[in-house]
Amino acid sequence: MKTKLKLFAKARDLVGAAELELDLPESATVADLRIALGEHSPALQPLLASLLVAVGTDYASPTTRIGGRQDLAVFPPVSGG
Amino acid sequence: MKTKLKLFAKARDLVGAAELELDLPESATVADLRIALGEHSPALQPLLASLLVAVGTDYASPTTRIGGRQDLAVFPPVSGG
Amino acid sequence: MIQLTHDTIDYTALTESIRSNQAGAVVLFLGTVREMTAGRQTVALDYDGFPEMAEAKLRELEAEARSRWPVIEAGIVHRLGHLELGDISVAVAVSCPHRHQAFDAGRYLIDRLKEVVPIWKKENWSDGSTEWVHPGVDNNGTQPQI
Amino acid sequence: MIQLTHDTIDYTALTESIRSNQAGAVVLFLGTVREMTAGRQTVALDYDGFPEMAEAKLRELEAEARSRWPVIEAGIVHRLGHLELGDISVAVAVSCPHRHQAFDAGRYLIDRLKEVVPIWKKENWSDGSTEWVHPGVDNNGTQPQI
Repeated sequence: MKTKLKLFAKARDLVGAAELELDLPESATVADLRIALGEHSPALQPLLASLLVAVGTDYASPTTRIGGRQDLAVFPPVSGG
Repeated sequence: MKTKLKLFAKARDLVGAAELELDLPESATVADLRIALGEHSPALQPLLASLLVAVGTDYASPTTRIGGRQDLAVFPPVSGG
Repeated sequence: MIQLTHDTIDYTALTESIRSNQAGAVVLFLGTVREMTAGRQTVALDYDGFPEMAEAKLRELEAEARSRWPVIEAGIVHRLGHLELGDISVAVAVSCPHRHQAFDAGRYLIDRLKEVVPIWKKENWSDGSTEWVHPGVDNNGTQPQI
Repeated sequence: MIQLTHDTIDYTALTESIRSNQAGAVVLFLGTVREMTAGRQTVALDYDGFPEMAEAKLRELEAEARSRWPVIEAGIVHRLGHLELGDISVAVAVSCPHRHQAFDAGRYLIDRLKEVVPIWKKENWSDGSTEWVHPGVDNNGTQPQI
């Protein structure tokens, strides 16, 4: 299923895009997204393990199903303040 | 010896004056001042044990000699802020 | 007041908005762009953010603070975009009946903000290089050895 | 800036005076006149002070804070005279490289101010009575039973 996600900060720079569309099964979890992202953008590889995933405005847990969602965001650890 | 002191807050109100002159021997300490103050102004009696004494801009220790000083201040516990 | 802005933060307006006759204490925290970090010289910072989620998380943090301390009013403003040395990146203001409550609540809000609010800063070092700050991820983007 | 004043405290000017490119954190504390204290309603406070000694003690407190934390700049302004509900009685501002230093130094300064600086407040209760606040001394001026 078409799955849309926003990228921020270094993740966006490494992918070279602010948004991305991946094809994921509906049952796909955060772990599956990580694998798919690494295959789509090998430049993300070194950042992959530390990437955070949000669904809507909440952090996704590792088991959250995210396949087909249009409101995902993927980003490295935050550093505001 | 003529000993001058300023009074503040409730101590001033109870004595009814902002400054006071007492006759104290040169060897008089803070404890002696307390006794002399209580005799001079019986209204101060209930506050006497908690009064603080300053010489110049420093708190006096119980053994500081204060007889004859012109730069004494006497006041109850502080409550600024 | 929960706000993200690209403009200079008006911390006086924020502070006035959280003052109250019910409060004896106001604590304001300002984060400002510091020149030296671990011996390296910064000339500017760029802040990126995910606005919808950042605002939602800031509202959650305010609710968390209210559940822990008798907060009368609280406000958080975070700036995004390009900031020069000394500029204010974030302002947290809180009013409480007593001072230790206000200090604790203010510290909690900025500590938690730095943990969960999706905002990121990029260092512009004096040697001309730039670098995203991602705690726990080293400069090459690899996970640090533990 | 160490100052006693009978005028409204300009905490923005105080805060601007302690900001620095060397600081990543600014903490401002404001004490404000609270309406309710232990269930009693205040309508105003009168602050009395011993100015020369108060200023000397505030300078000592600033020096103490600098000896304990890497304070870049610090300032304390205390108001004297008649204050209405919500008015600011004291402002403490401090800048440090990191935020926990600034929170700790700011809290230390206001805690110590309340212990040692010769300033006193008189409550003007809503029932028309007035009362000096002298911690450790009860309302009749006698020492409390321990």
